[in-house]
Amino acid sequence: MKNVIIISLLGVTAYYLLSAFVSIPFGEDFINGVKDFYLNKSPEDLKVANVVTSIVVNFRGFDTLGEVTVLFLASTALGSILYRRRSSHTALNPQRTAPQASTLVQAGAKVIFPFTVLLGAYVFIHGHLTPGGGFQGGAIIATGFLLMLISYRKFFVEHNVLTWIEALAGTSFVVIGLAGLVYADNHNFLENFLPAGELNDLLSGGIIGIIYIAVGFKVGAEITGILDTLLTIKEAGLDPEEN
Amino acid sequence: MQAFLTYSIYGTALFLMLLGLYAVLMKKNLIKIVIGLSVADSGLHLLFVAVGYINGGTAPIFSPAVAGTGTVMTDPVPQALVLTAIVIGFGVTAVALALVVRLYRKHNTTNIDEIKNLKW
Amino acid sequence: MTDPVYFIAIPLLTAFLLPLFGKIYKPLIGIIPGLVFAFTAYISFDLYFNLEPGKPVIVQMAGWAPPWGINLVFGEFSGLIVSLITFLAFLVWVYSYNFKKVGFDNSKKYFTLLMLMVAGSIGVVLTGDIFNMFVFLEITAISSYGLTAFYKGRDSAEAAFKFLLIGSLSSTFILLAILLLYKQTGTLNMAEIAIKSQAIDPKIKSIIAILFFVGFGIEAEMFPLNGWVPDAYSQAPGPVAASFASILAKSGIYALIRVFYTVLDVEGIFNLLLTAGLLTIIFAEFTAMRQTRLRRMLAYSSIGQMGLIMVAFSFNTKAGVFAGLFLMFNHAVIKTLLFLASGFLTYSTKQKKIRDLDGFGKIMPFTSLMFGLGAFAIVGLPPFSGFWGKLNMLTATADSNLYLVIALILVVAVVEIIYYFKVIGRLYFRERHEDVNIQKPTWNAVLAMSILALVIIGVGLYPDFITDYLAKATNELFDKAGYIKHVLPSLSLN
Amino acid sequence: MTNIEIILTIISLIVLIVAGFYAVFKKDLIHAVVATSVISLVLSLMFYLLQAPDVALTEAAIGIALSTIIFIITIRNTKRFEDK
Amino acid sequence: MSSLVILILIIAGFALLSYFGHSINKTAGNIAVFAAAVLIPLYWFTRVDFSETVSFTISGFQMELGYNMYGKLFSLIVMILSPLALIYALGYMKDSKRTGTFYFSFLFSILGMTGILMSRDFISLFIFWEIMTWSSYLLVIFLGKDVEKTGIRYMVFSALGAYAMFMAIVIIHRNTGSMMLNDYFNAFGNFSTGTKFLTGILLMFGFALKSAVMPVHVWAPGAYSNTPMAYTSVFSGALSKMGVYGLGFVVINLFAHANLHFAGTILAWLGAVTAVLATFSAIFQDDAKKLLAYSSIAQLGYIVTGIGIGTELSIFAGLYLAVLHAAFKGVLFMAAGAVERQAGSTDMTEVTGLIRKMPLTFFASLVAIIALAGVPPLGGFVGKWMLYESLINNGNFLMVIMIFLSSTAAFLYSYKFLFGLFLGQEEPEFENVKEASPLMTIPMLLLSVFLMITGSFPGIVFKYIAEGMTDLGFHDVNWQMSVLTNAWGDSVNLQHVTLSIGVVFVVFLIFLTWKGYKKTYYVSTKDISSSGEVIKPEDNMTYSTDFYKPFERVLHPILKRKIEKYYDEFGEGIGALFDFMRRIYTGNGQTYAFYVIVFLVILLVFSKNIFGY
Repeated sequence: MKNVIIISLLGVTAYYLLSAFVSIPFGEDFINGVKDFYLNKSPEDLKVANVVTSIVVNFRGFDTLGEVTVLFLASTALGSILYRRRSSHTALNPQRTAPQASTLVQAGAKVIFPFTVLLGAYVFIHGHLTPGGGFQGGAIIATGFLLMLISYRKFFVEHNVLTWIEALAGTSFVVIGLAGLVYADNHNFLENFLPAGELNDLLSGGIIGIIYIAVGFKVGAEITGILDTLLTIKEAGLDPEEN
Repeated sequence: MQAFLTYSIYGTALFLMLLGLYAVLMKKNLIKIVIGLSVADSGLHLLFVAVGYINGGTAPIFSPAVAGTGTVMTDPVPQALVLTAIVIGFGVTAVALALVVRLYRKHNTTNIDEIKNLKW
Repeated sequence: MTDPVYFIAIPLLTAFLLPLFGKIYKPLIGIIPGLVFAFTAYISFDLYFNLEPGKPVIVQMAGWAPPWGINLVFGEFSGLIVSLITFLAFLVWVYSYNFKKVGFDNSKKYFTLLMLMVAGSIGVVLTGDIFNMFVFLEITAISSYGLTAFYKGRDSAEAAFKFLLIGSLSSTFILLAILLLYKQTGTLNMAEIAIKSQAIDPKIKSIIAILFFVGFGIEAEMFPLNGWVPDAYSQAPGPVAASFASILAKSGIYALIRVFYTVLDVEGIFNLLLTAGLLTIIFAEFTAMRQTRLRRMLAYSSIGQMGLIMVAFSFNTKAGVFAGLFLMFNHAVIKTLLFLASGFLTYSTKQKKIRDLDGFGKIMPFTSLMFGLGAFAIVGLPPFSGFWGKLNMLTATADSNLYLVIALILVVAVVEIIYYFKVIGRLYFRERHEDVNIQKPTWNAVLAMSILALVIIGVGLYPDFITDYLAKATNELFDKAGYIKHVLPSLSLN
Repeated sequence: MTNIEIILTIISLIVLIVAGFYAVFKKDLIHAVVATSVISLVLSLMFYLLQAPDVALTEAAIGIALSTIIFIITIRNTKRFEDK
Repeated sequence: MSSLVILILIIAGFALLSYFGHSINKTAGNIAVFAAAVLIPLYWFTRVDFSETVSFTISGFQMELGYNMYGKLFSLIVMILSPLALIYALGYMKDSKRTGTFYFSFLFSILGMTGILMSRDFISLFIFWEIMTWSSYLLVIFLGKDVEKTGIRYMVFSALGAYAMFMAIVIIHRNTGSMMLNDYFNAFGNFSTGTKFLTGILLMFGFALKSAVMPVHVWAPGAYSNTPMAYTSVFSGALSKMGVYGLGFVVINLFAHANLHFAGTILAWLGAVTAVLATFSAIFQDDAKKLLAYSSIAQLGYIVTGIGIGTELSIFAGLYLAVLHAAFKGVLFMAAGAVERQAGSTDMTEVTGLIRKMPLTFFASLVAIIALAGVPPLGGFVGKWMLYESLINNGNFLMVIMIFLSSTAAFLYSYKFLFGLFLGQEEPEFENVKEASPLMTIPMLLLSVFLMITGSFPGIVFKYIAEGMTDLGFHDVNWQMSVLTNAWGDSVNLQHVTLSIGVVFVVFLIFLTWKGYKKTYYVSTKDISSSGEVIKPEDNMTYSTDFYKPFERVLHPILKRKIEKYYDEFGEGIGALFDFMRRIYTGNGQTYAFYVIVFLVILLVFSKNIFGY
């Protein structure tokens, strides 16, 4: 009964939403808006080949700051949700619940790990040239760490280092933004104050590349932190602190 | 063809979204609910990208091959937005799962019907 | 001149750096956020009081003029709310600065989340870009989830999960609406959407409006979207509940009115808002009356107040908006006081029931006095600030010829009086239970509550302290063409 | 879009729907999570087809790998099967 | 600064002073209270300029303070009764706890009343009204008895009344664009009929509620009897008069002048019914405080009747009764308080025979009771005389009968009060009761002296009433110092009446003393002859037990249908409804999500109607 009600409710929703969406057909160039400006300015003024990157980091860089914050927030919130009062004891000897992976996996992980990290680094360094960027690169790096975390029970991410990377990467994003207030022409937050360089050059795009590197570090560190938090949580069962 | 694609892509995206919502509304398992949220997010992301697509457009990257040729490019704005949305969705999922773990430890169940200490 | 971007950049910067401060010297974790809150409060007041009349401060991000870049608008309306938020955030910090219960390591997370929540709310209020507003709303929401679940040993995770569930629906709807808007107008800048929205097909526009309405309504605690509210308010730490009432709900209602007053041009939404507001009031206040737990009661009362604010904004008249702003101010200040006081009142009671509070007036005189004062103020008894809000609200209602609404609001106010005065009766005029142990309020909590009490009494005795600012904010909100002109000098509303 | 792309798109859409059903209705949560991972995979393919390589890359990194893994970690910390 | 503002500030200052004084130590606080009791009326009588007005604008609303003669009349009540009650309270509250809160609330309620009487606009009227309400609420629940029931009931009804006024005020503002009372009175004639009724009835409701008119009187018995007696004298004597004050200008300024007499008539009928029913309820009370509370309601009924009729004479009578009621009910509540404090209870089935222990209290009560009953030679008689005359002139004979019935029945409870507490056998357990302290007896005696004077010289009150009535639109009201006349030519010289009754009384007293003094002997209640039936120690044999049993049997069917019961049932029903409503919040997150979707779908489906495209 409830099933029917909900399906019909969702059906009504679907009808209205679909009718709104199909009003302009798929794939038609209908929008006369900001996108043309972005498509023009990105290669010309910013010298950034990847327009998505230039939007994400420059035109709408403020969103990205928010986005990085969301990840930071998620990792902090995760910490605050899963913290333990006497964490000092367990921190010395944290137990990961994962069973030891097979030797094959371990060996493979060891080989793949540096390449993954390198790939991630490549992705975010070339964020303004090719598809990908800070988020993707950071996520890839985190995947590499994930591989290590699940292969080796004794592989521990140094929390201090993570904290530093997180803090410094986030800080440099904001500081670069604030530097724009001082050094850039229009004195705006996140405004580019470095020479733009040449299109399709690695050192093009001014602060975009730098910000994306910061984002990459930040995202990588955050996600690794999230995974580490989730992986070191205690084994299943009732938590005495909760009751 | 155009109309068919319009309906099929938008329809699938919305369908995926509403399927996720269905799981949120009907499934009793907390993890299933979170899966539902994530499926709904996926549908939404597809919708975003589909809206940004332009017939015959290339990816909005001025690689040396494309630069200066004046090719049509897809709309980069929804792509940029969906990047943000994906990351935000990931963050929310992570928090939700952490909460599920907390709830499981307190109530020893993942059935949402049994977790209602707070009511009225 | 101060750049409004500091309101967001500096809390973010501090949040990123807070772990490092903690490594240098632990107590810095408690002190630094306070400095940041004090600083933002200072610059917001500085900026707000030095605002040239009718000329909002507009900054653009990354050097791109709107509509291409994101812009922040610090006008008389948004500036007022930002000042209110920063002021209350500072007081919440003062209240909770020595957060002994969990130790510094965990209070680091608490302060980080709190700071980000404040920054997110300020972002929602300041931003001139609809998607950016969504991002900040998410920041606010996720930090609220974290804060709600902060304490263990309560049902906080349950509350946070419900909050998250509903919050995710909210963000889904808002994203859909933004996508539809973008599809129709090709822009995300609110001023430009405001121009272009007149041309949107009314059918699609109504769907967009509904999606926004539901999405922001969840944050604004609208009935029936507010199931998460009582749980989250009652399970979060005391100061957090206070900041939910004063900051989170405010940013939700701000988003709602900004979108419907400035961005979208839909007339019918106001009747809808009126209906929803009335339902919110009725259900919330009537439910509040039957509550046995103090914080839950306050939470429902808070929902009721938000409903009243919605009703005030739904008149779409200057008097209504003025009253709505007055109510927002009152609700923010008074509810904060009530939650802060309730934090210590229920500190050592396990169940947080109202009947555990018998005779606390004797053993916790100051906190009880503050609670009593807050209760008097929130039900609108003179000479406290709540009265003026209610008076303006009712005259605005009468001016819109909605006599039945007046009657309803007043009947509900009677209900409100019943449940608040029951608590006061228990606090002061009952014998206390045996073996109650209490937590004396710390000096900083006393300070925070005293400041709030002074504001309540001061505004109550002389409301003209704030009415000028509220009137200016009202005018700015109604000056849609002016908003567009300032954001987009080259375009104008035709 | 070329014909091949269209066909690929349609196949992807079908896979999406099937995987979606699988993810929502499968009682074994690990299977359901794998299905969401499949959704992400197909989605990232579709993004590529829709000329959004950036998004495709992100979806691939986050959706396929990270989301899935945090789900699996959570499931291992709780229960694998949905109640009847 | 204006003297009016200074007056307000002085009262507020004394309130804070006594609060903080009491939190330092009792003596300091008491000195502050005493100073307040002396200085506030002193300032009012000597310094306040009654022709002065203060106007200011707050939050866009124009406000104005200033006395008129009508307000001054009522202020007179407040300014005489409250200081006496304050002084009385110093004795009465000597051993209580939390006296700081008590005096703070007390003084704030005086502030509220003073403010009401000098408000010339609705906003300040409402502000002071609310201040009065919450301060009196704090006093009603002060003793912690029955907080949930009486206190909440008082607050709910007060709030209902206040909010009815509030609603009227905003509607008036909407129609006149002004908050001034006078603007409203002037514009009233031009309102549409609906607005006339809406505003008038709402205002009337608010004021009638404070003056405890049926059927909204249910807050009064509990509130009057649960409050510390020191305050109840003001509560019943002065605070309820605020309702009368308001009714006066609503009925006269609006209804009478706009030819809507029937609204006043309805009010008068309600007053008469209140008088009858409350009197009968009073008769059967065993607790002296409850008895006085019902008696207060009944007396207010007369006053309201007088006001409601709306002729010159009836209003004159009503206002005169209002002044007198303040005085004699003040004394009676003070006396009840004195008995409560000295003997420990006011239950008339326990406390008896205090006449020798507390002669001064007895004397004051006797005077007050005579005034209350409307017997010559004291002032009550004058008021009744005028009231009857006005009713007869108006042709409301049924109402005359009702008032007469109620007056007659009032003798019964008057007698019961006096007899129950002061006369009858002396119980050994009250052997050690002493007369109350001078702080308590002096205010009572002063008020009873006032009552005796009004018996032969009602003119000293008439003067103020006549002045006050000019503000209600009655000019050149006739009055004489001590001669009552009526329309059909009779006249009574009150001095002669007093003189003759006084002579008779003295002669009788001498006779009694001479005849009966030596034969008096004391018996306890158990010292009686019984035939066959053995009296057990636990049997209550006090004189007052089942005092009016036969009457009670007759009237029981009428009185058992207490209106409170209906309110209580209504309240319970509402509570159940609320309980049902809150089940919406099921606690299941999924249900909440379901609501969201349902809401969304409803909006989508009705989008066409909502947005009208």
